[in-house]
Amino acid sequence: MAVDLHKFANPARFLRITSAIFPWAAIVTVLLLAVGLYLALFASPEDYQQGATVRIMFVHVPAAWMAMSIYVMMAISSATGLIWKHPVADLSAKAAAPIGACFTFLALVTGSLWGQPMWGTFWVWDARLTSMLILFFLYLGYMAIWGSFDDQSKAGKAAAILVLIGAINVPIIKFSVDWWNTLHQPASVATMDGPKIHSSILTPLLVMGLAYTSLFLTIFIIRVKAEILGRRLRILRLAHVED
Amino acid sequence: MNKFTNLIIRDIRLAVRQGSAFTMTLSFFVVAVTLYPLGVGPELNILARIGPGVLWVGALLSCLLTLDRIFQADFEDGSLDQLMLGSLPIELMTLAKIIAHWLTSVVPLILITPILAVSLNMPADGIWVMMLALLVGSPVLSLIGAVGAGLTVGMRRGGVLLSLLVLPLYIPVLIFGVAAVEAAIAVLPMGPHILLLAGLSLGALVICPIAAAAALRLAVE
Amino acid sequence: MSLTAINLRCIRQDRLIFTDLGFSLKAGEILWVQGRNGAGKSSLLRMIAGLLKPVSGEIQWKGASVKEDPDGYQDQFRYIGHQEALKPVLSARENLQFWADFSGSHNVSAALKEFDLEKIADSPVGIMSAGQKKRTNLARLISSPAPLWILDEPISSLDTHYIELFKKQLEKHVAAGGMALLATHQDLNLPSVHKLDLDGPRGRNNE
Amino acid sequence: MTRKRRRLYIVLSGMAVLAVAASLVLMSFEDSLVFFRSPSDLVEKPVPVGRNFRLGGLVEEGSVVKDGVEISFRVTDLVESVSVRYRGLVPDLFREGQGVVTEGQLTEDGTFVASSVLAKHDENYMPPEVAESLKAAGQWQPEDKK
Repeated sequence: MAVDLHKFANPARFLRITSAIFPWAAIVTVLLLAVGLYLALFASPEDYQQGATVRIMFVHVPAAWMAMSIYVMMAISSATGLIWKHPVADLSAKAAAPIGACFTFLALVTGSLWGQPMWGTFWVWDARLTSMLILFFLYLGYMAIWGSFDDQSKAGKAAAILVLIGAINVPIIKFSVDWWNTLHQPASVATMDGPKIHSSILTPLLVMGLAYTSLFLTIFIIRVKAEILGRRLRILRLAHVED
Repeated sequence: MNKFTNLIIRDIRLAVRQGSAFTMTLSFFVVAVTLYPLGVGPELNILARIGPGVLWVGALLSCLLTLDRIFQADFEDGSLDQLMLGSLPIELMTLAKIIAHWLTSVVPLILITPILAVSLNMPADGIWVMMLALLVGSPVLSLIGAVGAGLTVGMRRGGVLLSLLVLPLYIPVLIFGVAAVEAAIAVLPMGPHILLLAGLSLGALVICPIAAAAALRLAVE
Repeated sequence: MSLTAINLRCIRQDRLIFTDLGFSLKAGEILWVQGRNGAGKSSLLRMIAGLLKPVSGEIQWKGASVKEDPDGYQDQFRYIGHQEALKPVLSARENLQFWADFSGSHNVSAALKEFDLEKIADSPVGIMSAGQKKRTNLARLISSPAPLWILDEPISSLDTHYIELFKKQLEKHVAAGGMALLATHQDLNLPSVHKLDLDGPRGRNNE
Repeated sequence: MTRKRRRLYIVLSGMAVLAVAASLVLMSFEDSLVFFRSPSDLVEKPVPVGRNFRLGGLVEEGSVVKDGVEISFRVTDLVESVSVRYRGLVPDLFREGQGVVTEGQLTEDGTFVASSVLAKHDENYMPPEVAESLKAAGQWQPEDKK
């Protein structure tokens, strides 16, 4: 297992694989976004209670999904970084963080735009909005700790410890905030009895989810590449100074 | 075990001899809480309503002020290196320092709470639950704080970063701590909230020293 | 009893400090680590003390890797770093007593006597001079004895009189079968000294 | 005690503490955390006048009366009900049959004076015609959900 992972840890190999994937990921993203937005904004029917405002959901909900799953992905990749001393693992968590923060921000903004017509105010201290806000703070803390170390390999380990503690805490925070103020509708898609959303609304939602995922992958590939090259550049510069 | 208690005793003795840090945190707590009536207005109903939250947030912030001292002083004078080298496992060493921090920086806050609670017009049956909730929940503040302190030890402007890292993680304690007091005031059962706080404390008791120890290993490298 | 380092490699902040560094030290020997500032003297000493993990290579104590019994190895050495590890509000005696208890030994009064600290033992460390602090720190070597001494600049801020005193302690330790790893700028003219020059062929300049 | 054994004890006691922590959390669920009281709770265990608490339930059908900025309605859990007075804007989703959580205190005459009203909206998303047909088929009663 460890050996297999290390093959990908070799930056040269990693760079080659990602370069091959990149153009495809970009094309898929554009297509999915186009289809998803068309379905979401024009083709889908209005909601029986919420009217046209429900369309905000197609931008909002997948962004919230991404915000959560990117954090989980960062935690997993940080854990592999700590256990298998994987050179790319820390860097990929670092590369994913700002993208995750952006999705969280998007979810917050669209959530409050949705809140205006639905709840009568731009911001309510509703459980899910609040836990999104806290998630946003966790992302900020993660990025801040990377910026606070001169030594990049130390920064990687410190950030990994932080993201793992955060990952243990996220469910607790989520749960506590839910109890604190439950105003937001309960989970609709991932429930035991199957989705509670009508298929005409569910389809564009899922398409948008896929579009976001591939958008994430595309940006992520660019960022990881930039991180690896930046690290190399730094080492070359150091060697240059010492000559 | 002897080394463990010795380390706790040393840290308490240092805090007592330095004294000033001790009284400063307490004064901060008192001043911070007194600011609320000035900002919100002296209306007793409103104060009683926000009292539990004000006291918890005040305790949180006062605790935050002292967090960076958990490891920073030992890091600066080289004691941390020696503590890492002792035969006491590093996880237990951090736990000892966390216990000392809780005893010296957090327990005094709990002891002074009743006076502040009265000044906020909190009903009598809320006050002792407030103390109980603080007693059961506040170890989490020291424990999670120690992880943040370990990660930021040795940084020039670590204090600000420390707050950014630690405060979001304090939210569950804040919520259930306040909920316990509000439940007691509203004559609802507060037992479940206290149990939850105890659960959080015990969970943090196991996980946080491990994470803080990992952070310290990084710091001395 | 022996300490062996094999192919140690040290990288700090993406910068190679030294590589393929090795030495071997037996009972009754001293290793004098030399090198310019930044050559990695302190890093090497911290690596031997286990505070810094080598990127590659191995440290062996009595022929077995220290990774096999890290706790057991920790009882075998005392590390004296740049900083004094003393608390200003505690007296010299209280400071030493704490560290002695922490490493499970009790020779505090003997140690105070050896380093000529008895008169000032009960005043707070905060009001002591740099040299007095250094001596208090060095007294830990006697109050908590261990076969291997790892000493990073032990004589900085000591005057000639106390340098002699320290040398005597070091010689006594070595004569009794102890070992020492010593990083100083100054040559102490000690007996049975091996030299390790970090500016030499193992250093980064030849990479 | 050898070092290995001591480490083992530390690990075991750590796991034991975690287990206790988990069981405490589960126990508190068993006792069901209460964040708001239902009208039935209120009858069972009265709250003194002037104490602040949260009252939750459904807005009783036909009970909403708007009078300028003041709105009064009854909150019910289908067994007991309490009349509530509130001054201020209510959210769009506030309607009869919907779940609400109100925060405030009881007055002498047994009315609950709310300082805030939060509406809960349900988790169903569907086009209006689907909702209509479901209603027509009798498969869907909004009152059942909260």
